[in-house]
Order: sequence, then structure tokens, then C-alpha cells
Amino acid sequence: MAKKATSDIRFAPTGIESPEKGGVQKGVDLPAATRKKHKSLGLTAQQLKDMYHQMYLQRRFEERAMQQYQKGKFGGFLHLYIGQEAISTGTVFAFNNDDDIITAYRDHGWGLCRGISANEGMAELFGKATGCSGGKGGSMHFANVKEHFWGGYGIVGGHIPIASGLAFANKYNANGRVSACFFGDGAVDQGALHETMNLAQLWKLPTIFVVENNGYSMGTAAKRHTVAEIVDRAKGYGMKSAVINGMDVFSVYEKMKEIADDVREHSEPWFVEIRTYRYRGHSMSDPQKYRTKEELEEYQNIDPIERLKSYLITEKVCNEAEISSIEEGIEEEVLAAVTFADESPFPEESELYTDMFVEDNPYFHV
Amino acid sequence: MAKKATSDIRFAPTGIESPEKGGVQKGVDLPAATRKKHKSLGLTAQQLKDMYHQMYLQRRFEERAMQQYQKGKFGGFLHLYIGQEAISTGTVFAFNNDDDIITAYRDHGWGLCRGISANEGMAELFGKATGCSGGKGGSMHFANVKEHFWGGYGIVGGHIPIASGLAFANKYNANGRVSACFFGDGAVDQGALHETMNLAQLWKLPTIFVVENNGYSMGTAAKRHTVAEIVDRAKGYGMKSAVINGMDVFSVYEKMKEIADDVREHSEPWFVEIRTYRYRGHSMSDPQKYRTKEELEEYQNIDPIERLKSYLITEKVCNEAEISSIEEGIEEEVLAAVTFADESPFPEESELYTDMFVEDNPYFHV
Amino acid sequence: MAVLQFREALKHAIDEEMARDERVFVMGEEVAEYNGAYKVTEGLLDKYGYRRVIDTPISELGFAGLGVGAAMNGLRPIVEFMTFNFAVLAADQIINHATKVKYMTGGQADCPIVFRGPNASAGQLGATHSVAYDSMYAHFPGLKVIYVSEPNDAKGLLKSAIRDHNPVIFMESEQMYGLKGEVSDEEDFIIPIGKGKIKREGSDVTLVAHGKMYHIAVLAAKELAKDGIECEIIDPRTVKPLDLELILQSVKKTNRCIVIDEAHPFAGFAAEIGFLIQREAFDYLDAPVLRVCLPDVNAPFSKPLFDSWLPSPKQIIDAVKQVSY
Amino acid sequence: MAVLQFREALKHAIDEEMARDERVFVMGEEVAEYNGAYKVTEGLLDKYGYRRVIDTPISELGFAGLGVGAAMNGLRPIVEFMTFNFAVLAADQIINHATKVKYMTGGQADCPIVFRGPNASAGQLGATHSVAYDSMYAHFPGLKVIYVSEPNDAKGLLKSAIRDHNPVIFMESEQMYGLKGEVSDEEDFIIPIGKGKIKREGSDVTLVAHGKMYHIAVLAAKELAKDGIECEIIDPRTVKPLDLELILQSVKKTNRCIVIDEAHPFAGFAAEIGFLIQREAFDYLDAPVLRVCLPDVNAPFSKPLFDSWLPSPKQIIDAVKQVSY
Ligand SMILES: Cc1ncc(C[n+]2csc(CCOP(=O)(O)OP(=O)(O)O)c2C)c(N)n1
Ligand SMILES: Cc1ncc(C[n+]2csc(CCOP(=O)(O)OP(=O)(O)O)c2C)c(N)n1
Ligand SMILES: [Mg+2]
Ligand SMILES: [Mg+2]
Repeated sequence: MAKKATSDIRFAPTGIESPEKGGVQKGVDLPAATRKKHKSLGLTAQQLKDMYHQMYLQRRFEERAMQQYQKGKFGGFLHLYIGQEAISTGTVFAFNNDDDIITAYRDHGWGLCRGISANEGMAELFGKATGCSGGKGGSMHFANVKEHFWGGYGIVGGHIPIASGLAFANKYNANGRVSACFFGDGAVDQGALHETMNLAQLWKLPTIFVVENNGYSMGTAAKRHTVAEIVDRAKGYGMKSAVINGMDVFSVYEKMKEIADDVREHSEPWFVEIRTYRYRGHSMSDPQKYRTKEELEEYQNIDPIERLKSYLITEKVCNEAEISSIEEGIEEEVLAAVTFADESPFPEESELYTDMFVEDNPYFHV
Repeated sequence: MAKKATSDIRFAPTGIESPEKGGVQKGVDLPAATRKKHKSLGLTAQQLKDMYHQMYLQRRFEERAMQQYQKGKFGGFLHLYIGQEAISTGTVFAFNNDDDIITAYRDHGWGLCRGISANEGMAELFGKATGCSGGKGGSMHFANVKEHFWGGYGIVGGHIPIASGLAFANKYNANGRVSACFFGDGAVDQGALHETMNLAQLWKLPTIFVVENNGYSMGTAAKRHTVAEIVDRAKGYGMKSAVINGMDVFSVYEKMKEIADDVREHSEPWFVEIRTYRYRGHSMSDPQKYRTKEELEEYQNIDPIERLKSYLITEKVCNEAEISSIEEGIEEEVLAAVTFADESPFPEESELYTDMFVEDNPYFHV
Repeated sequence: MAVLQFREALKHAIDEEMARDERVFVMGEEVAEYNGAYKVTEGLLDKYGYRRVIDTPISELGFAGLGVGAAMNGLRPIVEFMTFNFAVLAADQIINHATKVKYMTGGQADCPIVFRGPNASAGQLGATHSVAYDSMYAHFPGLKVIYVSEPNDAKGLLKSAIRDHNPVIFMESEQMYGLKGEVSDEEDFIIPIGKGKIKREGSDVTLVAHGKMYHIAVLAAKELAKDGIECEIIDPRTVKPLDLELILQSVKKTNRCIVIDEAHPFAGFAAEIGFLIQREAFDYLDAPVLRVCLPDVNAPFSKPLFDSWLPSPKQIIDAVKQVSY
Repeated sequence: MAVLQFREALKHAIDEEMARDERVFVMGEEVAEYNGAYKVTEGLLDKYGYRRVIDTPISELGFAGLGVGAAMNGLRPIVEFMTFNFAVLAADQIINHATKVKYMTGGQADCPIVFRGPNASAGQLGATHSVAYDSMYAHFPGLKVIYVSEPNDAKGLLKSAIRDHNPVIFMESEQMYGLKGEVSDEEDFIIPIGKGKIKREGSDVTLVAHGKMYHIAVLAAKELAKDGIECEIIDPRTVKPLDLELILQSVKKTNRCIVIDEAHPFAGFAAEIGFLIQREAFDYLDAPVLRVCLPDVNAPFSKPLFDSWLPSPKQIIDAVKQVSY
């Protein structure tokens, strides 16, 4: 490095602060969405309605959860998935029911998609005994293991090797199951990802690494924390890869199905970057000074739920009345969940000591 | 993954066991060596002799060290650099004297190249007070910080982030120094590498990541522990990269000089794979069943020291007599080092407590 | 004396040391543009720029190690972990490198680095975000370990930590960042590492408590005073090196001791204190040293479970009563 | 009884459990084709193939975590670390994941995994290869921690560890792999986790020592017997859960105790034992519990320094004499 004035030195990438003239800075660049219609994707009208139901449920569940949080009904972190619902929904519809899914702490959408009821989800947020994780996990640790949703995890990147362990066991048992690990753009910078990609490629594990690149890791734009295009990380390992438009549930569905099929056939891992956007702050206490309203609106204008709704109507899969009835049903379901959570009992004090060990009489050091 | 018989399942790469028909399995494929002569590389006759002196010193130092180890003169690990001397030598000649170098535990060659005398080196192996690290480091922890050799490190991959820290400080102080981190092919699989490459590229650190790919990580051939070509790891980060023939000191010198110049000018990191071969076992107790004699011979036939010697003679830089006199001088130096080490005192018992803290009166908990 | 929030006291310490010594810089997740996840570094980027206030990717192992190298090469890094729960990923750099590089090189390279951030639990953040790590780091040679309870100590000790020539672990608490307290406005106010403080005098029993637990001990002492039991509260402030003398003097007076510790019990700080007291003041003890710690159980999310997981004044009161025979 | 080397006892345990349960597999650096860095897994690749005996890259965090996931999904991994010094890189997977996943999911996922390998020093390998980590792991809830001293215990306890439904840390010693001892040839020989053993009876002082230190304690006891001092030696074998009852019974008889521990002193195993004894047997102690540990200093390379670094019989004898007033 040429010697220069220390005042010019900066340990931060340069040239990414200001959007091009007149334009809006963008968290992520979205690749083109698929042009296929639902029939050519092999989706029935009923499936489409179910998709809409699922996406709308995730959205309303979280909006209500946020209200309850603000009312002081529960504490801890609350990371909302709002804006990213096409990813969970498209994936779960593309996968077999016994394919394994694991994710980070932004996990409500995934849980709802994989069989956690609004009641069990809301009760978990409230820390109630009736919650999906018995109230012990809270927002970051939704799980429904019997439906192959292995949970949300709070250590950024920590669940990545675990996901490949799920895949390892599936290959060991030759059971034909595919596993997928979802993590944020921030997790891309963890060493665990690199170690696990090498292991998965070396051992040909039937697994998919999926980055949900929502443009930000807390207050840090992806371009400020990770170099190059995220999807290109695959190149160093000769791993199959893809970029997907995560604001369109059809695109997610189409590509994730293709990939899952490929994994099932060849038992070779994939690295996938799904571009999306997080509408809300990182957790509840984020002033969001790192982005503009205009940027946020840019993505809200292409909201995945609205997009599906227009499709349903334009393609005459449903009429407005049917949509309203789905929405109203969900509205009730979610409000009922709040009541359920509120009225459910907290765990007994003795529960503090259960679930540490498998034994009935576990030891505890005092 | 298609369901199949569990007996077919293996968690190991396939198809790398048997060399092509009639051929010898090879630890590494060497890229072509440079065709340039020393003058066009800008090297004087004296520098060439110094290079030969240095490479021969490294070789004989270690051969004698091995003998002493076998005689029981010292314990611990002893990882020999034999076969790889062109890398340390070519690099140190290409670098400025105040460029920073750090390496793993296979560090004797690096230390000798960077000002540790045969006496200080041998005494360190013997655990004597006169050793370069006061006898406290041993074989794995040669260091000569005042000459910008920051030492050998025993945790595989552990010194990689440290190296970028050296570079960070150099950039912070705008002192124009370049730093380089040398590590083995085995270390490529550590998460620390990935995290540090991203940091270095993001912050444009003036540093070079250098893999000394000697074909093996202990008993594991590189192809059995890491996927794809190692140099391609750079692709995921958009990092500049190169592959170098490490059995030829001119090739190392030429390319490392170019790279150091580039780093000095642009303050951007490089990722370099230097291919080489380790002649001896991993440490002293390695039965080496993982490779054939033929394979070893393949590389011994292109020994970097022999290669330089032939060049010196063919190009009439030295005659046989001059070479012999260099070699005899080193022979004496190394034997004298053994005597020096043998006769040097062990550290005083009180030394157990020094060098833990900077203070004169450090605390110790009892 | 100015009344400052804990986070302000920390910021002032960093700011003063950055102004004083150009080698000092701050690095960590969200410390620069976001002004710190908990606003400890608020305003520092504006003041010192991108050279000295640096946002990192989520690469704890990488940036901790980068800090170690920078320290070896002449700088004075302050490495912030968003919590010490995440520093577990960097344990190799702290335990295997920062503490050992000077020794292994026979003294050739120093490592003046501060690793700081919140320790232990912060209210219902679940099992992976709630563990106290001060005992663990104190177990290994080569580290100074500080876990402070009040803004004044925070300022004086953080300044000492930044000036120290060795690796220092400096621990705070998410739940205390907003806590207000009087902070000395003496110019260049420093508290030496390794000095504890008697924060309440009493003759009946010694309570040893640091970090967040200090405040729980204060509550218990107030209650006990109503029953005529006067607790002496010692805040060691520095876990290592430990001000054992101060504790022993107190125990020799009160003949009883309870250690309150936010870590799990097995081989934690409380065990160490109890062991040392019985070894060094055996003949002075009228009752065994007891400890009030976390149970040997992970942190639960659910509020009532979490509340009963955390050490409480009630547990301290019970322990005091148990030894007050 | 067959006389086996330590490494053979371990191998037999692994082999028997692999034969018994197809879900059991072994993974680690050099465990397969190289037959194990210390030959503990010799012959297993030939017997069980590449599906169940697996060489890993040097990716401790990655393969430990992969093991955790495999365990959650129904397998029974035995993850070998070349030494526990390198497992520091995997600490996040052990401390933040293996121990917590069951709790966080409200019991939905189990994690039956064994992390095993040599612990502590192995003679002049320097600062980064010599640290004892059993105390550190025992500090955190959710782990069973075993560090054995003899081939028979090694076999019986490793079999128990592999069958256990929870994460278990199983520690060995590089320097003991060649040690021979009688091993039960009872079919399916099992030693339950959590049971210590009186390995020498004596009435004058209790020595608590496990792992490599057990053998140092034996040497000291022999010397002391010459002076008429009879030591009772208890090898807890399992660090956690701890067989405290056995220790207390002994101390109630001898009224004195020395803990010999290969870890550093601050908040280590010895502190814990000392703390517990004073708490639970306060009225029985005629002298304080003392500890013989490593000094609070990194491992030096140089032979004489290294020798004086390691706990010695002489230090134990001195400690025993100090409490034998
Ligand atoms: C190892 C670790 N370091 C830091 C944190 C604190 N933290 C929690 S979420 C987060 C940002 C992660 O961003 P990203 O991976 O992009 O996921 P997103 O929140 O966008 O879904 C950080 C820094 C953590 N939980 N774990
Ligand atoms: C973190 C860590 N894991 C494992 C080891 C044990 N070990 C020492 S050297 C080595 C092989 C490294 O091979 P490579 O990086 O290719 O370097 P080379 O020996 O070929 O120079 C291993 C596994 C270690 N020292 N540190
Ligand atoms: Mg993100
Ligand atoms: Mg190698």
C-alpha cells in the first residue's frame, strides 16, 4: 500500500453510500420472476388458495404479535418475517412433507408453514406452556420436529453445520429426504458456512444452503458486510448454485422444486441466494436510520402477498369475495390465537428443570 | 437423494484412490515454472548465491535437527519443511525486509530466512534459554519479531486472522508494509480463512493469503479433505489470485514480487496457492502409509535445491568448488549450532513465570 | 460528580482514551454507523471516522483474531462483542492466541487488547443469549477479567483496561446500560485493575457480588437490615486478578460469607471464592461459605421460569439466614 | 480380565457399540484411513467402511455441528477431536447448541452425541496444545463430562457414554494411550456415568484425583505410606455428574482432603470440590481443603520448565504434610 495520509484511511467499503442520481438505494437487486402460470408449474387452484392462505396467515400473525408485544404482553426479541413470506411458502409447497427444514431466529413464518398452529405460535411468544416449544424457546425458537421443522436458532450461522448433520443422517439412512438450511445474508460471513459447504460438497450431502438475502444484517447493508455477490461463494467449492426472486412465490416454488428434485436424484448440495426484503426493523427496537422510506416503499410496492392476490383475481382463480373470506378466516384465527395465548397457563415452575436431559431423573449440580 | 442400499453409502470423496494407469498418484499438480533467467528477474549473482546458501541452510539445519531428535536430545513435535524451501526463500528475497510474515508450525525455514541464526534455532528446539523464543516456544513457535517474522502457530488456521490484523495495523499506520500469511492446505478448511478473506477484501487490507499446498494434511491427501481447486476459493470473494510452482525458487520469487508490488500499490489482498511437496512425514511419528515411494521420488527428482544448484553451474554463476564451499560452511554452521544448543543452559526455573504479562510484577492466581 | 448512564460512562472512557492515544480503535458489529447495538459507541464514528470506528461483519472469530494481530503490531484494539455469548465463536482467538502469543514467543510480541461487551442474561433472550462467561475466562492464564456493576467503576476500569498492556476481558450488562450513577469527573479518572471495593459496611455477614448480582445483593442487604442483620457487601469489580485480601479481611470480621454469582455453579467464580476463603481463613469461618448462583439449567424463555432462574434477593436472604446460627 | 492398552480399551468400547447399534458412527481428523492419530480407531474403517468411519477436514466447528445435527436426526455420533485444545474452535456447537437444543425446543429434539479425544498436556507440546478443558465444560449445564485414568474405566465408561441419550464429553490423555491395565472381559461391561471409585483405601487424608493426575496421586500415596501416612484415593472418573457422596464419606473419615487437578486453578474442578466439601462437611474438616493444580501460567516448551509446570508427587506430599498437623 502506498504510504498516504492516515486521514484517508477507512476500514469500510467505499462507494456504496449514495444511490445513483435520482434513484433509490436498493437493499437487493431482484432477478426476474418466473413467467410461468400456475398450471405450467403444476399447481392447482386449491394449492394456490392454500398458498395465499399461508402467506396471509404469516403476515397477520406477525402483525398481531407486534401489537401484543407493544402492549407488553411478552418480552425478549421479536424478529418479524414480514415481506419474506414467499420464501417459506414457496419452499414448503415445493418440498416433500418429510424434507427437513431449519432456520435462524426469524422463524415464525417457517413454523406456521410447517404445522405450528397460530395458537401454538402465539402461545410460544407469550411464553406459555401451550406454546410449540412449551414456552421455553420463545420467538427465536419455534420448532415442530415431528413435521420436520427443526427450529429457529439464535446464534447467527450456528445452525448451518447442524443442517448438514440432518442431511448426513438422511444420507446415512438412505431415506430419500432432502434438507434445507435457511439463513440471513449476515450469516454468510460466519466461518461455519465455509466449513460446512466444504463438508457437504466433499461428502455429497443431500442438502440446500439458502441465503435469505433481505439486504440487511441488522443495520448493515449487505454490501457493507460481505464482498462480491453472495451467490458466488458457491464457485469456490464447485457447488451448484442459483439466485431466486424471493418477492414472488411462484419463482421460489419453481426453482426450489427443481433444486429439491436435483438433490434427491444426485445427492449433491446446492447454494442458493434468494433475494428479498425485510419490511420491519431488525427486532422491535430498531430506529431504521440505515435506510430510506423510499427504499422500503420500493419493495412494499411489489409485495409478494399483493402479487399473489392480483394473480388470483386476474387469472380468475378466486374472486374478491373468496379472498375476503380467506382473509377474514385468518383474521379470526389470529385473534383467537391471541386470546388462546393470553388465557393459556404459564409453565409450572418445575418445568424449569425438564428438557435438560432425556432421563426421567436427571442430575443437577447445586 | 435416491434411496439406495446403505452399503453403497460413503462419506468420503470417490474416485481419487488410484492413480491413472501406469502413472503415479500425485500430491499436487505443478504449474509451469518461470522461464526467466536470473538477470531478467533482476537478481544478481550474489543474490543467487545467497539464495542457495539460505535454501541449503534450511535443509541441513532440519536434517541435523532430525538426527538430534532421534537421539532424544529434545521432545515435542518436529515438523520438517524439507522440500518446501523454495517458498520461504523465494518469498523473503522478493519481499522488503520490513514486510510482515507469519506462518504455521512448520516454521523453521521461515525463521532461518528471517534472521534466526542456526544457533538460536537449534537452541529453541532443544528448549534452551538461548533459543529464539527463549526455549518457551519450541519447534512450533520460532519467532523473530524485530525482523518482522511473527512466528509459527500451532492451531491450524489460528494465525490467519492474526495476519490480517498485522495488515490492518500497517494500513492504519500507512507505513507501506505488506504482510503475508502462510498456511497449509489443511488450514484451507478452517472457517477462520473464510471470515478473514471477507474482512480483508472488504477493508482492502494490504495482505497476501498463501496456501503452501504440499499435497497432504497429515495423512489426508488434499483432494480428500478439500473440494475443487484451492486457488478457486478466491472466486467467491472477487479476490485476486495466483497459482505458483513452489518447487522452483525463481517462480516463487518472480510472482511473489509482482504480487507484493501490487499489494503495496493498491492495498488489495491476494489469495495465492503455491504448490509444493513435503518430503518427510507430518511430524516425527508418521509411518506415511498414505503415499507411495514413487510419488515421493517424483518430487525429490525435481528438488528445488538441486534445481538451483544446476542452474548456478549451468549458467556459470558458481563453479562446483564455490558450491562446495558454501555447503561446507553451512555444514559447519549447523554442527556448531548443535554444539551450541547442547551446551546452552536451560531457562532458569523462574522463567516459567515471565512473559505472561508485560508488567514487572505480574499477578498469578494460586 | 456527574450522573451518567452506564453506557455513557463507558462511552466517555472510550472517547477519552481514543483522544489520548491514536493507537486506540473500536471494532465490532454495528458499532459505527448504527452507533452501537446498545449505543455505547454513539457518536464515535462522527468524531473519529472510519479509520478508528469500524463496523465488522458477523465474524467473531475473524475480527477477534484480527484484533489480536493488530495489537501485536502496535495498535490498541477495543473489540466489542454484541454479547459474550457470541464470543464463544472467538474463543480460539482469546484462549489460544491472545493469552499465549507473548509467552510462546518468549516475550517478543505483546497483545494489548480489550474484548468488551455485555455478559450474561438480558431478560428472556433464551438459552443461547444468557450465559455468564467471566468464570470461564478467568479459568485460563493470561487474562485480566473485569465485570462491573456501576457507572463509576465502568468508567474508571474501562480506561485502565484500555491502557493495560495485556489482553483484558471487560464485561458489562445489557440490563444495566440505562442504569444511572454518579461518576467522578476528576480529570483522567482511573480505577486500578485488581482492586475490589467495600460498597456497604456491615458486621454480620460478607456478601461478595459483582456485575448485575451486586444490585441483587444490595436489595437483599436492605431487607436483612430490617431484621437487624448487617451485611458487608464487597464488589470485587475485577474477577481476575482478584482482590482476595479485601474479601479475607471482611470475612475475618464477619466470619460468614455468601457469594452471589450470575454464572452456573459448577466450577464458577463462587466456587473459587468459597475455596479460597476456606483455605485462607479456615479458622475464622463460623459457617460454611454458601453460594447463590444460577441453577445448573439453561435459561428458559418464559417469564416466570426466567424469573425463577435468575438469582433473587430471597435466595440470598435464605442463605444468610442459613449461616446466621 | 485381559490386559489391554488404554487405546485398545477405547477401541473395544467403540467397536462393541458400533456392532451393537448401527446408528453409531465415528468421525474426526485422521480417524479412518490413517487409523487414528493415536490409533484409537485402528481397524475400524476396514471393519465398518466409509459410511461409519469418517475422515474429516480440519473443520472442528463444522464437523462438531454436523455431529449435533446428525444426533438430532437419529444417529449416535462419536466425534473425535485430535485434542480438546482444538475443540475450542467447536465450543459454539458444544456450549451453545449440543447442550441447549433439547431445552430450547421444549424437549422436541434429543442430542445423543459423544465428543471425545485427548485432554490436557502431552509433554512439551507448548502452550496451545496442553490445556485441560474438563472444568470448563462441566461449568455449563447440559453436559456429562468424563475424564478417565485407567483402561478399565475407559472401556466401561465410553460404552456408557455412547449409549447415553445426552451430549457427553469423554476425555482421554495422549500420554496414557499406551498405558496397560486389566480390563474386565465381562460381556457388555458397563460402568455407570456418575460413579466414582475408591482406588486406594486409607484413613489419614483423602486425595481426589482423576485423569492423568490419578497416577501422580498414586505415586505420592506410595511415598507417603513410607512415612506412615495412608492416603485414600478417590478417582471420581466422572467430573459431572459428580459422585459427591463418595468424596464426602471419605472426607468424613479422614477429615482432610487434597484435590489434584490437571487444570489451572482459578474456578477449576479443584475449587469446586473444595467448595463442596466445606459446604457439605464443614464440621468434619480438620484442615482446609488444598489443591495441587497447574500454576496459573501457560505451558512452556522447555523440558525442565514443563516438568516443573506439571503437578508432581512432591507437591502433593507437601500439601498432605501441610494439612497433617
Ligand atoms: C454469532 C452471533 N453474532 C451476533 C449476533 C447478533 N445478531 C443477531 S441477528 C444479527 C443480524 C443477522 O442478519 P442476517 O443474517 O442478515 O439475518 P436477518 O436478521 O436479516 O434475517 C446479529 C448481528 C448473534 N445472534 N449471533
Ligand atoms: C485446530 C487444529 N486442528 C487440528 C490440529 C492437528 N494438526 C496439526 S497439523 C495438522 C495437519 C495440517 O496440514 P496442513 O495445513 O496441510 O499443513 P502441513 O502440515 O502440510 O504443513 C493437523 C490436523 C491442530 N494443530 N489444530
Ligand atoms: Mg439479512
Ligand atoms: Mg499440507
